[in-house]
Amino acid sequence: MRIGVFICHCGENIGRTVDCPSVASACANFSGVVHAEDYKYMCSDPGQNLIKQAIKEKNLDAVVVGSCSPHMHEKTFRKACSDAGINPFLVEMANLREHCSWIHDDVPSATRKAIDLVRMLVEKVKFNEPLIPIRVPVTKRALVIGGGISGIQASLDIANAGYEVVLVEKEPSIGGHMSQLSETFPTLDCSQCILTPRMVEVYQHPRIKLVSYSEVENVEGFIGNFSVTIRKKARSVKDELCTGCGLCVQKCPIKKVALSDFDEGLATRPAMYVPFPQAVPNIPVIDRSVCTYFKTGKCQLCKKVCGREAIDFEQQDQLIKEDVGAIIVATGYKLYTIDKKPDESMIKGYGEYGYGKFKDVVDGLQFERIASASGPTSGEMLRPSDKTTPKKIVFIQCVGSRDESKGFSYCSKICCMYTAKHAMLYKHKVHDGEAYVFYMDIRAGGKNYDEFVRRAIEEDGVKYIRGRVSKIYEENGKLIVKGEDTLAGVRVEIDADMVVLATAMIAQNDSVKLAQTLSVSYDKYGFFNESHPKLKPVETSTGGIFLAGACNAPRDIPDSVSMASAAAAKALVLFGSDVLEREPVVAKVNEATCAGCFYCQKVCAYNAIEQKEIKDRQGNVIKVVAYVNSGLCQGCGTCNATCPSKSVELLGFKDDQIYAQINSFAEVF
Amino acid sequence: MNFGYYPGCSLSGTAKEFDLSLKEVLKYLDTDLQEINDWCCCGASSAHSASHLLSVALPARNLILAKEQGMKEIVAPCAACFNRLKVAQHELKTDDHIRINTEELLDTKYSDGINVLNLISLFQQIGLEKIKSNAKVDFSKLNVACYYGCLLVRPHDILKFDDPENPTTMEEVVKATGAKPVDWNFKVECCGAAHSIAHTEIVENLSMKILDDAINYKANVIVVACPMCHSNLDMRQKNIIKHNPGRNKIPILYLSQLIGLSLGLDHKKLGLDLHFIDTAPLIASLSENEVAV
Amino acid sequence: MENEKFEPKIVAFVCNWCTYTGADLAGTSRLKQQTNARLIRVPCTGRIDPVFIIKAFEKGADGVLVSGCHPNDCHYNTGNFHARRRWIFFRQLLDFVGIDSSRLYFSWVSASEGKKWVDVVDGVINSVREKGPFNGYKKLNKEIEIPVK
Amino acid sequence: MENNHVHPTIQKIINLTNQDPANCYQCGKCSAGCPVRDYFDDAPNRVIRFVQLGLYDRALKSKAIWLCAGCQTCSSRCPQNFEPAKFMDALREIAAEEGIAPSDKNVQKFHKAFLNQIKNNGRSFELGLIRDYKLATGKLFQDIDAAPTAILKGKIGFTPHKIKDTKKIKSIIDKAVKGNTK
Ligand SMILES: Cc1cc2nc3c(=O)[nH]c(=O)nc-3n(C[C@H](O)[C@H](O)[C@H](O)COP(=O)(O)OP(=O)(O)OC[C@H]3O[C@@H](n4cnc5c(N)ncnc54)[C@H](O)[C@@H]3O)c2cc1C
Ligand SMILES: Cc1cc2nc3c(=O)[nH]c(=O)nc-3n(C[C@H](O)[C@H](O)[C@H](O)COP(=O)(O)OP(=O)(O)OC[C@H]3O[C@@H](n4cnc5c(N)ncnc54)[C@H](O)[C@@H]3O)c2cc1C
Ligand code: SF4
Ligand code: SF4
Ligand code: SF4
Ligand code: SF4
Ligand code: SF4
Ligand code: SF4
Ligand code: SF4
Ligand code: SF4
Repeated sequence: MRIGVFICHCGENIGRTVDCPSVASACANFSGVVHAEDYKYMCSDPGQNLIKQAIKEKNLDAVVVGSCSPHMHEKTFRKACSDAGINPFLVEMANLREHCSWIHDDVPSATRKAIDLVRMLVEKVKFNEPLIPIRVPVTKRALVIGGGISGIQASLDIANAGYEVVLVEKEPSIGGHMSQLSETFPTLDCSQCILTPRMVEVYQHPRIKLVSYSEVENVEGFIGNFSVTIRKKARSVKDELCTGCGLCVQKCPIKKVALSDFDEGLATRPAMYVPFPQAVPNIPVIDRSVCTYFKTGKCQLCKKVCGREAIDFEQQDQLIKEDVGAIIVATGYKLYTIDKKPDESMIKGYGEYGYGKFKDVVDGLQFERIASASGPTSGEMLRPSDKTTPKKIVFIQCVGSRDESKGFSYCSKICCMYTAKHAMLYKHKVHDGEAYVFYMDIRAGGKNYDEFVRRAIEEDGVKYIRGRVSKIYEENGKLIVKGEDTLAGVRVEIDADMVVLATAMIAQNDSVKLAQTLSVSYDKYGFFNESHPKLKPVETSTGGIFLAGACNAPRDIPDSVSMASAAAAKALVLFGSDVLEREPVVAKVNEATCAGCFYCQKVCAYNAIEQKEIKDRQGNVIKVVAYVNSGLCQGCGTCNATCPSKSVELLGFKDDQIYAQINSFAEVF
Repeated sequence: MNFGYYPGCSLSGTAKEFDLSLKEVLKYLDTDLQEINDWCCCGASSAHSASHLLSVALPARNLILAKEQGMKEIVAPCAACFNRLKVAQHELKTDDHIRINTEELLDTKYSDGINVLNLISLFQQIGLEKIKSNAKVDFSKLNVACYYGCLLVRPHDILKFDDPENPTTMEEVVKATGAKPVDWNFKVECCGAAHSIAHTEIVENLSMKILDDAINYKANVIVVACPMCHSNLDMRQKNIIKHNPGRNKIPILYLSQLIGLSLGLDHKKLGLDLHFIDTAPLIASLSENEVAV
Repeated sequence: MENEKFEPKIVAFVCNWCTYTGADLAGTSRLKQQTNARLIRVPCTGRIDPVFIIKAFEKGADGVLVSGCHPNDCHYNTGNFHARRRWIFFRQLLDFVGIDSSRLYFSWVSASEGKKWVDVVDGVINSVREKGPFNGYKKLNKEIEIPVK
Repeated sequence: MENNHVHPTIQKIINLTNQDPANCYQCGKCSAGCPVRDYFDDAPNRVIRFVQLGLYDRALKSKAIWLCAGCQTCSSRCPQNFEPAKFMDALREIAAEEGIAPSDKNVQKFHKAFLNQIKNNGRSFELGLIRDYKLATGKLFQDIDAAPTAILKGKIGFTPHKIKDTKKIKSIIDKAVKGNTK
């Protein structure tokens, strides 16, 4: 190998403490080094030309630059050498500035160290191989999972940028939780009014394919090249024929059997139903568990009235396949409910609040439905038990949140805000009513958020009491709420007509399963993990899969929407090029020596290692070996260090390259 | 069936009728109790007020005795004793420091392995079916408020007995007698227990709230499984009424007495005459419906 | 040679994202340190094969330092957890092959901890200087004459 | 749980209860549910707060630690898995050890009388207990209503049940209460 060494003075920066000419002349004596020189500013144009010239004149095939940190100029020198015909991965940098001249004073020892540093990389570069950047083609199509406000926003952004989107929604309609809300903080604008136009836009968008009442069953492939299997659940209605006229729903005699999920169990719905009037798509579904036909074989009234013959009792689940290049997960959250003991053996949960036994103790979403003009009470403040107007209402914050013993340790972040909103909405409707809020801290960090809470207190006269509630019980038609005001140091007992619990926002039931299908990591609560909490908040650990909204952590609408747009932007960055180019610093398996133990597979955090069958000519499997999917490999090298037979190596940091450095770190004894 | 028996101080004193009725009922249900020889007080709330170590050492002594006397399962009908025994067991098992100090204090080695039952779990073991099939008195009009108090259910992590906020095991036993448990609020509220003597006024106040709620939910009787609960609700009730004139009385029975009644056992032998709040009217109203054997 | 003042030779395996960058920061901040350490840059502490360390001692290192991202801050999610798990068993291995395992040092230095890096490096150098040279393998080399590669 | 940086009183509490007062985040749920809270000078969460702030004296002199009924309502509902009931026990023990006069003498006298009964008999003997307690507090007539009825009904005996091994019990109590070094 013909190696060239170039020592940079960096003006005085290196030259002051390191005797650069001596370093260069010492390096000239290393075996394999055919050229060594020093220069004032290596990264300057003349400096780079010096290297290019030497490569040509001395016919160099590897270069070591002794200058600043590779984080500073590795790209510069790789490019210069590449221009001169050397593979960029045959260039190494010795850090003589940050790791030597700047941190030492003594010239002789700094010079000695500099020589060592260059020698180590000269030895390493002898084992470097030319590498070619990995190029994978990109399918410029996105899958969005979950049609809440986050999924809607992400879909619209991508589609408006000119790319196709497949939007998969588990429920019969998109809209998510936002469609259930009455009015939204901090502006108190009507949720449906701002959401519905976007739902319609999704529906009508030529580049968005909406697949509702469906779930993602399987995902294969890697960034730029995913193949997704979607299960379309049997709706019992042919969506291509249905016009959404709603006749079937009107005619269905099974009116009051099932509790409406949309109304949080406060109202009933027929067997044939659309979740809410503005549903998108506006295509009904038969709830087979309550439909008379499915139970007894009789009825079919819906079928009789449907002029479009859209009703299909025999419909089966359908599996459809979609190829996409990026995936955005926007599956949202659910609410912690107190109406059961979460774990019989441990008995956690809020027995002291009645385990859901009191009808007039409701949760936040139930209150939204009561407050909503389209809700079961048409927006009139009526309590569930006897439909009277509650004159005294108590809100309790942090139920299930910040509660290690009965719920979850985290703060749900938005309940302080929605509680203030609820109390205001209540006061706006029941002027002579009294509203109390039990809180521990008020977390209203957001634009105009604290002002909003202050308004509830100062303008609407909501009484905030700092302390947790210990017990709620019923006495003579009142709900007795026993709390403590820790500021005054007095016990407070309120005989309320209704109690609203701000229960925690928690992960969806199936989030862990979905995370596993997608190979993305999740936290101990079941929320999907971002790749880096500060700098990669919408990426996951798996390339090409992004997160939006409350599936990542409790989050309000503005944050969900920003995150969705950010995730869309990340997908669009991916779609910006036809092929993906990545550093070829990835692991590679030597199939001849691999013993098939798959220790490597266990330690890879990116699920980059697959099993590959090696077959003989007759097609019989002779052995199974590891195979690194370079689309997924991030180049950490953990597999390399783990493999007992040294059969998987990280290119650019292979064993012999590192041993070469170790062997030469000091003059050999 | 055969169980070891740790009566505790109350059952050999103020709660005589608890002891009487329990033995009477068990005799009927073919169950023997073998009293731990030379048992001592479990220390109740006074021991752990004075010394954490003492609160473990006294129960430990009894557990060791039981083991030495060949027992595997012991019944502690008093909820306070049950609680102290279980908590001590737990600490001895999980905290080496405490165990070593206790062994040093008692001069004996401690080894785990005694199963401690409370009154309710005893009846569960015997079998509710047995109670149901032997019930002779029609209890269908009887509304019962089951009162657990603090010590049967807390701390849940250690006792692992029933839901600490809304327990239902006593209700199951009561249902086996044919009576109707009421769903009320103060099943596990504290009656003031230990302050019965030092702060009578506190106990009266707390007990009054419990009595009120039971009456409010239309209970004819409150059933308890703890002598301290009983004395606070029964003995103190007289003064409560005196200090708050015009209040209704409600009789307080031990669970064992209720079962005994349903089995048609002799009232005197069940100690039903030993209460401060007269049980006679309640019993009279029952016997009107008594079913012939 | 033997009579010269002992200057320890330290090999430091550092991850590219946190510690290497932290060491860069020490440089840009001109934080002075002793010259005894030689850094070997790897993508992640997960890449470090325990044999590297034995090799370093064999090649004359008097002390070895391994430094990476703080737990949970690993650029590669779990790489440093795997590394840590390996080290637990590795210390025993070191003792077994005759290397005083107290000559192996671990630390977490993030990209912003330039000062911490200086403290770690100087700390390790001073500590090894106190221990004196590591002669185990040098003697061994003479005795059984393992040819040095 | 040993830590060099904590105050000895806190360390003692940690040792006695296996929990660190720092875990309490002052939500007040313990106080809200405490049945005796209205008789306390300082609510349970405040007593914990005093300790968190290093105001040990105020904690050890508070009435709450003596009036706490040990019902564990607080412990079973604390969102932080803190157990104020254990904490109260520990403070009582520490107060006694440090010779701090109890701010509720009745309770302390009751416990003393109770332990005395056990010391002498191995079991508690109600008449003796009531006698000792009344003598100690001078509240002779307080239970005048209940006691005679109880005696009449044979519920309170005139002679204590003595167990065989009373000497042993006495030494256990003496050692544990005085010589508790943990
Ligand atoms: C009581 C209450 C009041 C609130 N008030 C306000 C307010 O006033 N202002 C405000 O800004 N925020 C408010 N919020 C918060 C707001 O609801 C959320 O920020 C927002 O709904 C998050 O949107 P999302 O799309 O991320 O999740 P979601 O709304 O939960 O939508 C997720 C969607 O994904 C679907 N899905 C789930 N799993 C799958 C799957 N496996 N496959 C396919 N689809 C799936 C769901 O069916 C749903 O349609 C409130 C929340 C609550 C609980
Ligand atoms: C004390 C403190 C501690 C913090 N700690 C944390 C923490 O631990 N974690 C965390 O996540 N966040 C933390 N933050 C918040 C963090 O600093 C901000 O979130 C972040 O810096 C915001 O980045 P930015 O780019 O929006 O704004 P900035 O960092 O303010 O950058 C704005 C840039 O624009 C330039 N600029 C301004 N006006 C003009 C103009 N007219 N023309 C051209 N250029 C202009 C400025 O010079 C500046 O370079 C902390 C903030 C403070 C004050
Ligand atoms: S290459 Fe680096 S060290 Fe050299 S002059 Fe440029 S910045 Fe300075
Ligand atoms: S299924 Fe038929 S009747 Fe029902 S909404 Fe669709 S078109 Fe109308
Ligand atoms: S067949 Fe089922 S869905 Fe249709 S109208 Fe009858 S009950 Fe309703
Ligand atoms: S946002 Fe407010 S109410 Fe919700 S958990 Fe956090 S502090 Fe509690
Ligand atoms: S650890 Fe090595 S030998 Fe085992 S499967 Fe992976 S590459 Fe093959
Ligand atoms: S280098 Fe890291 S990411 Fe790549 S295959 Fe190996 S363990 Fe997985
Ligand atoms: S309930 Fe727990 S956290 Fe809350 S104040 Fe009481 S001890 Fe502290
Ligand atoms: S244990 Fe003590 S402090 Fe806790 S609730 Fe009961 S009486 Fe109150």
